[in-house]
Amino acid sequence: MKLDFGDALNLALREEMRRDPRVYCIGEDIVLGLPFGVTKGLIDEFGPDRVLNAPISEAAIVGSAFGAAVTGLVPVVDMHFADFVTCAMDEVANQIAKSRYMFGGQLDCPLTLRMPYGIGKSGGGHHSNSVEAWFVNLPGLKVAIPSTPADARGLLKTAIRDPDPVLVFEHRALYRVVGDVPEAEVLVPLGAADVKRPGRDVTVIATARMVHESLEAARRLAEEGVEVEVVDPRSLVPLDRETLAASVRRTHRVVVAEEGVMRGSAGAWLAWVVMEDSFDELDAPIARVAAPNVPIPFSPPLESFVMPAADDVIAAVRHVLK
Amino acid sequence: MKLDFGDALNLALREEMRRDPRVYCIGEDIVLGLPFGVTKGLIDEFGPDRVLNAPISEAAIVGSAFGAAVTGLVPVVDMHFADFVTCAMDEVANQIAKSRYMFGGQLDCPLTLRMPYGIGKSGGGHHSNSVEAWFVNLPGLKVAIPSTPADARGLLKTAIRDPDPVLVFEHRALYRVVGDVPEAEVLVPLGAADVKRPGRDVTVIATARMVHESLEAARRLAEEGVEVEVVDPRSLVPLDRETLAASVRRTHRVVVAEEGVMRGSAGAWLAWVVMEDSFDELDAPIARVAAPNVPIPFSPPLESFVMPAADDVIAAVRHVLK
Amino acid sequence: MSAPGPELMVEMYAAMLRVRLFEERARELFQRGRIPGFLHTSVGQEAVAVGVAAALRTDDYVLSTHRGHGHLVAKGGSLRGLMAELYGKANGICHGKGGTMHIADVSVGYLGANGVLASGCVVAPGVGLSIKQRRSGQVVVTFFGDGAANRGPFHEGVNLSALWTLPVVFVCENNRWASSTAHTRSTAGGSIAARAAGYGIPGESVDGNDVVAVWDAVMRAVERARRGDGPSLIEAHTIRWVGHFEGDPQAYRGKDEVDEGRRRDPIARLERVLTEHGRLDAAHAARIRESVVAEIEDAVAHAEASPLPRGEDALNDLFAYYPWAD
Amino acid sequence: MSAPGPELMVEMYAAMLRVRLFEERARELFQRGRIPGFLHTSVGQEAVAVGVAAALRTDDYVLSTHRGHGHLVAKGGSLRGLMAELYGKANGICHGKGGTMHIADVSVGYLGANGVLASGCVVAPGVGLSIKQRRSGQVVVTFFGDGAANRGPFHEGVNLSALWTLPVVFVCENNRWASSTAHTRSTAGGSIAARAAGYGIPGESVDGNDVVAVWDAVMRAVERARRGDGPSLIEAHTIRWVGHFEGDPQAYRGKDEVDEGRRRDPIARLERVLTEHGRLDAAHAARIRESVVAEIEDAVAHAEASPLPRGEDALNDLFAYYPWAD
Ligand SMILES: Cc1ncc(C[n+]2csc(CCOP(=O)(O)OP(=O)(O)O)c2C)c(N)n1
Ligand SMILES: Cc1ncc(C[n+]2csc(CCOP(=O)(O)OP(=O)(O)O)c2C)c(N)n1
Ligand SMILES: [Mg+2]
Ligand SMILES: [Mg+2]
Repeated sequence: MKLDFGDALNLALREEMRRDPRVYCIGEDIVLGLPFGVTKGLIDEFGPDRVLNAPISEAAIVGSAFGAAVTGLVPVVDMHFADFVTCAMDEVANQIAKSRYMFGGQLDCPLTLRMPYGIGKSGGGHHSNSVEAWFVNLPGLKVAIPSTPADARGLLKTAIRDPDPVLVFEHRALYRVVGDVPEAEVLVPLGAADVKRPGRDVTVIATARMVHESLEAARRLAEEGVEVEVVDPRSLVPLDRETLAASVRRTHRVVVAEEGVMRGSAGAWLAWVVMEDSFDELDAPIARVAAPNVPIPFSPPLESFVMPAADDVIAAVRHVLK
Repeated sequence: MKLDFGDALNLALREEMRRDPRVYCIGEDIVLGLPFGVTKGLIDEFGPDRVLNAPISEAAIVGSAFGAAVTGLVPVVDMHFADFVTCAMDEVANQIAKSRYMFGGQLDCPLTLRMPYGIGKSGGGHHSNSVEAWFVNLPGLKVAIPSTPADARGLLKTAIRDPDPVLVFEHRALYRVVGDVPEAEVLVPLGAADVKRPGRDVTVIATARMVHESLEAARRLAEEGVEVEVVDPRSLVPLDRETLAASVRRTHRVVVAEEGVMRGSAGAWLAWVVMEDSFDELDAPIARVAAPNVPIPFSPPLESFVMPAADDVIAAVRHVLK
Repeated sequence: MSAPGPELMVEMYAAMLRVRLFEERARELFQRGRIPGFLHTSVGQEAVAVGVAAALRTDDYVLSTHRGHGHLVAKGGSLRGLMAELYGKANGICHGKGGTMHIADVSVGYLGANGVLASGCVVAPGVGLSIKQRRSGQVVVTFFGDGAANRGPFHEGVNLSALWTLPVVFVCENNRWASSTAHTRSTAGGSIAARAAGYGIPGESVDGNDVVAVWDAVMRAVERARRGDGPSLIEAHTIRWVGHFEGDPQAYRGKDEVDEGRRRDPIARLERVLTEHGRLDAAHAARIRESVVAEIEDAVAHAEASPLPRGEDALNDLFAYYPWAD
Repeated sequence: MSAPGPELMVEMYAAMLRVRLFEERARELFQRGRIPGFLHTSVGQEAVAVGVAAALRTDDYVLSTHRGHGHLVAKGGSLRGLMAELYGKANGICHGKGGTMHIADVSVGYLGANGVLASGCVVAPGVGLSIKQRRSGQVVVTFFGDGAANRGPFHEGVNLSALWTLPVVFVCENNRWASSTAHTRSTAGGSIAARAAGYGIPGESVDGNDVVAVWDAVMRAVERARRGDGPSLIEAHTIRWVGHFEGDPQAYRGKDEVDEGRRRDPIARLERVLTEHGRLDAAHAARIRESVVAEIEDAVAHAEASPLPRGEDALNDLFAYYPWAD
């Protein structure tokens, strides 16, 4: 069936809430499905005990989800905008990520944190950031980052069933992107990269919105006879290093494309992984596509300047082919 | 003169507080100089208006420092333990880092955040973390990370005089390390790496405590005739890429050594920088020394297992020489 | 309760009109696609912004919110700079980098709108500390909504300000809603003003649709702050006439609330009072409106005529000093 | 005020002694270098831990602090597991990964000490929510210090618990100091209990050196919580006899405070009451002490005899499920 990314997430929530009565959703304004429609209508099917509008108290929203997760419930937290995880950073970094380990494995923490993120529509400096790199650097968390409706549904379902905390980064610009979603309840495992387009010349490792920009770049480059392979890791933790390495063994040239800033980002980490696993396979230095090292500005020309796009991927591909 | 790292920082604070009446220190228990003695005795010289014990309110400590910095004061915040920056993450990530930019340059923010960090003495999961990678990924912040008493004093002085926010990562295990400190008030600029030991065979890029472990490794390797060059970036933002690249041009082999975890760390970023600037100079893949991807455990054998040390540097050097 | 002089009341009338018409115009421009981003306006809530600003000096500070145009207009900020910023123009007050939710105009003490709710509550004590150390006699007002009041920074900021008797005024604009969440569903105990008692500071609940009442409460809080007696908390009850953001279908509330808001229109109310007391007649009111409209149209024309920034301008303004680009 | 039965009082006496002697022994072992890390003990404050735990069922939950050994011992946690953990041994309750500040014993509902102050305040409402959804009739107590009460999570957690009438009891252990910072220098208004009113919940101040008073206040709060009437806040005033951490020179306070603490020793006090009422005689008291000492020495012997973890055990326990090591 055809569904958009947001509706696919909505379907995943419904399916998991039907399957497991311990699953509940919590966040700000989620009863009406704000801000992106993902939780829309859940209240009608599951009622106010399982679809909870919380006060503007991010620390309590996330902290309470931790408390619930370790005592028998399965919370799915809507962060509203990923930027606001800064208001619950101790809860994520010190409580959720570390407790299982520090307590010697006494507690499972089946918690999902939905992180709507990304540049778009002049959201400005407080509503546009890519913060996934911080959580890649935080042992104890799993990090998913889907690019298609089918992956979004399948990864969110897996995240909810996972006994460990999983952050799901949902790019805001993808919510209304439509794609094929299987009728069956297909789970997408964490740690399974997906080759979104095969190609023999260059591997582009891309996440979320940049998968689509990279596919667009690949289409355009194909017209010139350059065959780009687009590989979507789909989760950053765990990371399917083998699929990445296998692609590099075919192409010997790599571009890493993300929306975060250049410096210290998840893409820098991915580039390192390629280096570590495939140094001897590389025929050229890796190129990276990322935003420049500034906050995300408001005005449309500024915003589009910092927002990486297909053109940037094309330029990077040409660069590694030189 | 000989001073330990903590006393060198104390001296820097005194000098800057004498020089500029707008400078004040704020933090928890800093009047008595807790927890590491850095602010000890300041109260006697500068009094309670300039050495402020705050309640346990990290968001208000850091947030208020921002408010003071943009209206005429020059705060030096003691984070107590860098781990607790999670309790003030919005203040650092969204207010301090972004305001100058978002406001089109209307406000300077001369704020220094002192970040005591690092593994040691069984501090356990909530008092031992290396969080510098998050801030390297946050445009709008400068990040210093000294390894010697002289650098600590010189960088802290520079940080305080800088019109922009600077985080200074002070490794807990270094506070009682003694070194030469110039009599004169020497400033160490941000963005100036320092070759702590010259060598022709391998470049080890190391930060903070790992500089000392790398020097120890270099001493031991020298006995076998392997000459290691130890380069200390001293600040991660700005980063002195040229000094790093120059060293690689001499040695053609690189190890990056840090205390943070492997995944998504500042060291991963440094490794990428070397790749980008010096790919063609490299005769071997870069090796990295870092902690494994777990929180920092309590028990001494577990703690030493995760804590990178000279032996790990030696192994990495041997690896890149193979 | 003290009363403002007649001139001040007329000024407040004009200021409320300036806020109202500026935001109505901005809404229209937004709907026509001239203004990008999200737009949160304060239509109906003008008495709070104006009552506060009228009690302040130009060099007093304001920390604002995501719904901050009114605070800035009332504080005397440049309409040209503000409108050009809403348009995302290069000569906007923030060079187009901030936009509606991150505007500052430091020249009038407006230290910034904020996209993160309640963040100003912890910034305010630092501004207060700076005022105190500099002995400048200024005060700082921090605005926040009824929803934002439930975030931790409220607690930390009020406690610190009270502890150190800092010249801070906490102004909660309680417009009954945090986006789609009713005040009653977010605030245990129901009263934000009542929370002041726990910190040993005055907490006052005022009719936020009565500009004189707001002005009076803020005047007392400001005097207290300038005297060195520390912070106060004011909860101003008001009603927003429009959606949470421009385009909000407002499925969460009925029309009756907006009707109530319109019946209690703060501008019409002050106009009545002034007219009854012979301080304003139709001709004078018309002149005021005319001049306000002219100011706004000038700002719109300026914004329309202004150039957009070039893409690469995105790289400026990050640091005051940076040795090189890495 | 209700009174506990004589058996319970004797049990509380024994429990306080267990906490006291356990921690005194731990201090000694720490000073002798047997226990690594920082050590925060609650010597002198035992009536709070024990008064709370005595009002709880085994399946009720506790969220603790950096100063949490007493809470765990009082809740019935395994002394062997705890002592072995303090030693960092492989068979410590957390396999040596947690240590003093991050111990949990889920089997008795003890959901964890915490190295980050006040964090439990926001975790508690989630535990309460889980209890409510599961209709299990449990309650959750979250402990925090007078210093921690000034962090944002206090505000967010109390508000949410009150709003959703969750079965949570907030217990502030006010021992007058947050490390070197006096309660009076950190808490505007002076009373933490008084802050409850702002959330519309009961706030009570009790003598934290009187185990019966603590027990009574907590009993009422727990009954209220189990009835479904929501949270309460209890501020228990007590005195720590020892340094903030082991080795603290305590330059910030005089000896008189510790003397006051010793005069008001909660254990001696209950012993007097029990003796006066003929519920305890010297022989009985000696038997109790003997058996407590035996338990503790058993735990010490167990810890001493236990193996340290192997370094590579550091890689276990991170995830319940992980497909591979990357
Ligand atoms: C920390 C944070 N959480 C959530 C949001 C998203 N958000 C923006 S406005 C809003 C409602 C705010 O309500 P209130 O504080 O009452 O102010 P009002 O909009 O009514 O003026 C929400 C939830 C945000 N901007 N910041
Ligand atoms: C968020 C946070 N800030 C600071 C610290 C450092 N610290 C540990 S204990 C302590 C004092 C705590 O005082 P209080 O809450 O009164 O508890 P007490 O130690 O008196 O039991 C401080 C500042 C911390 N652990 N966590
Ligand atoms: Mg509101
Ligand atoms: Mg205390």
